[in-house]
Amino acid sequence: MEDQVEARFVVDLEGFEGPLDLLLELARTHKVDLARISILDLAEQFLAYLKNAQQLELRLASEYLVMAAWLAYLKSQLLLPPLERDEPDAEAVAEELAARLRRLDALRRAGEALLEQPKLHEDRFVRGAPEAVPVVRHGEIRVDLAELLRAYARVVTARSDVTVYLPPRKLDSVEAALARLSLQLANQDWSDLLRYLPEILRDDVHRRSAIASNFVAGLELARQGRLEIRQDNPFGPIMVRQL
Amino acid sequence: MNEIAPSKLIVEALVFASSEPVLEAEIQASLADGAIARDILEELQRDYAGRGVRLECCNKCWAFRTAPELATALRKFDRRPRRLTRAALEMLAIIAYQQPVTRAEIEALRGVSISRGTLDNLVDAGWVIPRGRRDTPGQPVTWVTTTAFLDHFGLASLDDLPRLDELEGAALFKPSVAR
Amino acid sequence: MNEIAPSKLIVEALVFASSEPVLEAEIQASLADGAIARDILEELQRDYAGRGVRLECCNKCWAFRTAPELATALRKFDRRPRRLTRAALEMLAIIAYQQPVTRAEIEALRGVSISRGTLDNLVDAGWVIPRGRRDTPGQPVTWVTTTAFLDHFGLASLDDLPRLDELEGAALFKPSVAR
Repeated sequence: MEDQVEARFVVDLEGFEGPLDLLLELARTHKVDLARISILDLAEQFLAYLKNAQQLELRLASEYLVMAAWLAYLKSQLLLPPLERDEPDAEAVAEELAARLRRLDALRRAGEALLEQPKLHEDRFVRGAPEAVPVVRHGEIRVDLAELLRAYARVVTARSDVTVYLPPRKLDSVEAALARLSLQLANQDWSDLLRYLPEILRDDVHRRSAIASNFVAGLELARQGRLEIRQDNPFGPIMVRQL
Repeated sequence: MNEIAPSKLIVEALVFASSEPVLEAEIQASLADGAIARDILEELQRDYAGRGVRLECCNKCWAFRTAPELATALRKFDRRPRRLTRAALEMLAIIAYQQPVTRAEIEALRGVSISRGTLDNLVDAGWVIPRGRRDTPGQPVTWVTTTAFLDHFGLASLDDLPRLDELEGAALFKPSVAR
Repeated sequence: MNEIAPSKLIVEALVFASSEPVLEAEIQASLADGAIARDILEELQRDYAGRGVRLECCNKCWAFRTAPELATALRKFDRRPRRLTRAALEMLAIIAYQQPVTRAEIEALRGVSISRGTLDNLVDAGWVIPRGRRDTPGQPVTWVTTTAFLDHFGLASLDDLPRLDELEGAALFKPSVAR
């Protein structure tokens, strides 16, 4: 029994695409002539419908509630004699809504009419065994100078991406210079740092690395307090002495 | 029987070979000087009128299709019916009648926002494509129907869409639509 | 024009829409009593004789085919603008900047071999031609650009091509970040 009662009041808002859709459906089911649609009647139906839905505790999308509120207001305005209205053109607003519904209805019928057309793959069939026809492409090639230049830049850039292996150079290390200085400085008075370069220098790069290493090693030993270091004038010889 | 002009043979074979509509310009390109594709195609269309196969024209494209009245006799063929939701059908109708039209305009007409999938379905079917933008703030994309749409629904052109008095002259969109 | 018998319409549409040649027995099965598939098929075959499309029979199977003598005439001409492939574009750029240049030199610069078609495309476009030979073993042909190339890119002469350092300034030249 209870089931039956509920079944009678099933309100399926799921099926509707928004409030306009619902309004249109209401108008259609009540056989309302859309050309002479009474927005007043329709508003009442809409509000009744939503009230019913709310009693059934259906969750209503906000757009339905907004439409309901707006229709309730429009209804009140339409019912008032013109002089007491807040909005003088309630009729115009109602007519605009009616026009929207008529347009939507027309478009819906257009969609239905489309489905009546003889459709491809359903009512009309294509050639089942198409044959390949060779295509000769002879359209104009479209390319501009910027693309050409970019392409060239790409080629040149790609070339500069090549990984280059340089054979590791034999350089004099700071460790070697430290060992050299510690050993050779013993019992020496002030002497030129450059006296303590390795005996064999392969080339100028090796020589320069040895000078740099000697200098760094000298600073390190001075920091440790094992060495005194001085340079009397800019670019002059760097003198060292063991402490 | 009179011999048929070589250009007519070529046009017939070219369109017949393809299951897709063939562009009239493409047909013209394969003809010798002097032959006019349009004339030949219209002649062929008359030849095939009343036969089991018809030469159809849509949007300057031509294709052979089985006669619509044979639909029931050809039931055995694989049907590929496309189920359209009500929302999709309505949207398709709006685009067909109001093109070029923006998404926002469609939503305004239907009074509800469009779920992403609805438009995607129509694009996937090859029936609508974006073309150009509306010269309004945000420059929204506008949508139009394709030749495949006309072909699918057996329409020679958009003029063949059923006429709707309600849509005649009605400014569907408020002046927000600047063209 | 006499109206064509419905069974003939059906046979025509059936063979047209089928993806495989259709068995005569199958056609017969889809006809109303009294109609003989064989007779109808032979009548159709006569209708299509001398046309661009033929109704062919082999092994009691029937199919439409475009007329074999049209095979060489059937070509689609695609006049849509083409784009150059990346390979072709790079090759053209190398020839423009390094001419005269041999194929092997271009390959060395790009670090990949060049497919025959790539060079053919550029030759077909009229943008590069072989001119002279390199005085190295095998005497390979060297390639140069043409006047048509200059015309297309709006260059008065090859000197109008920007130098590499100018390219860098134009942000066209983006050295790739060290990886």
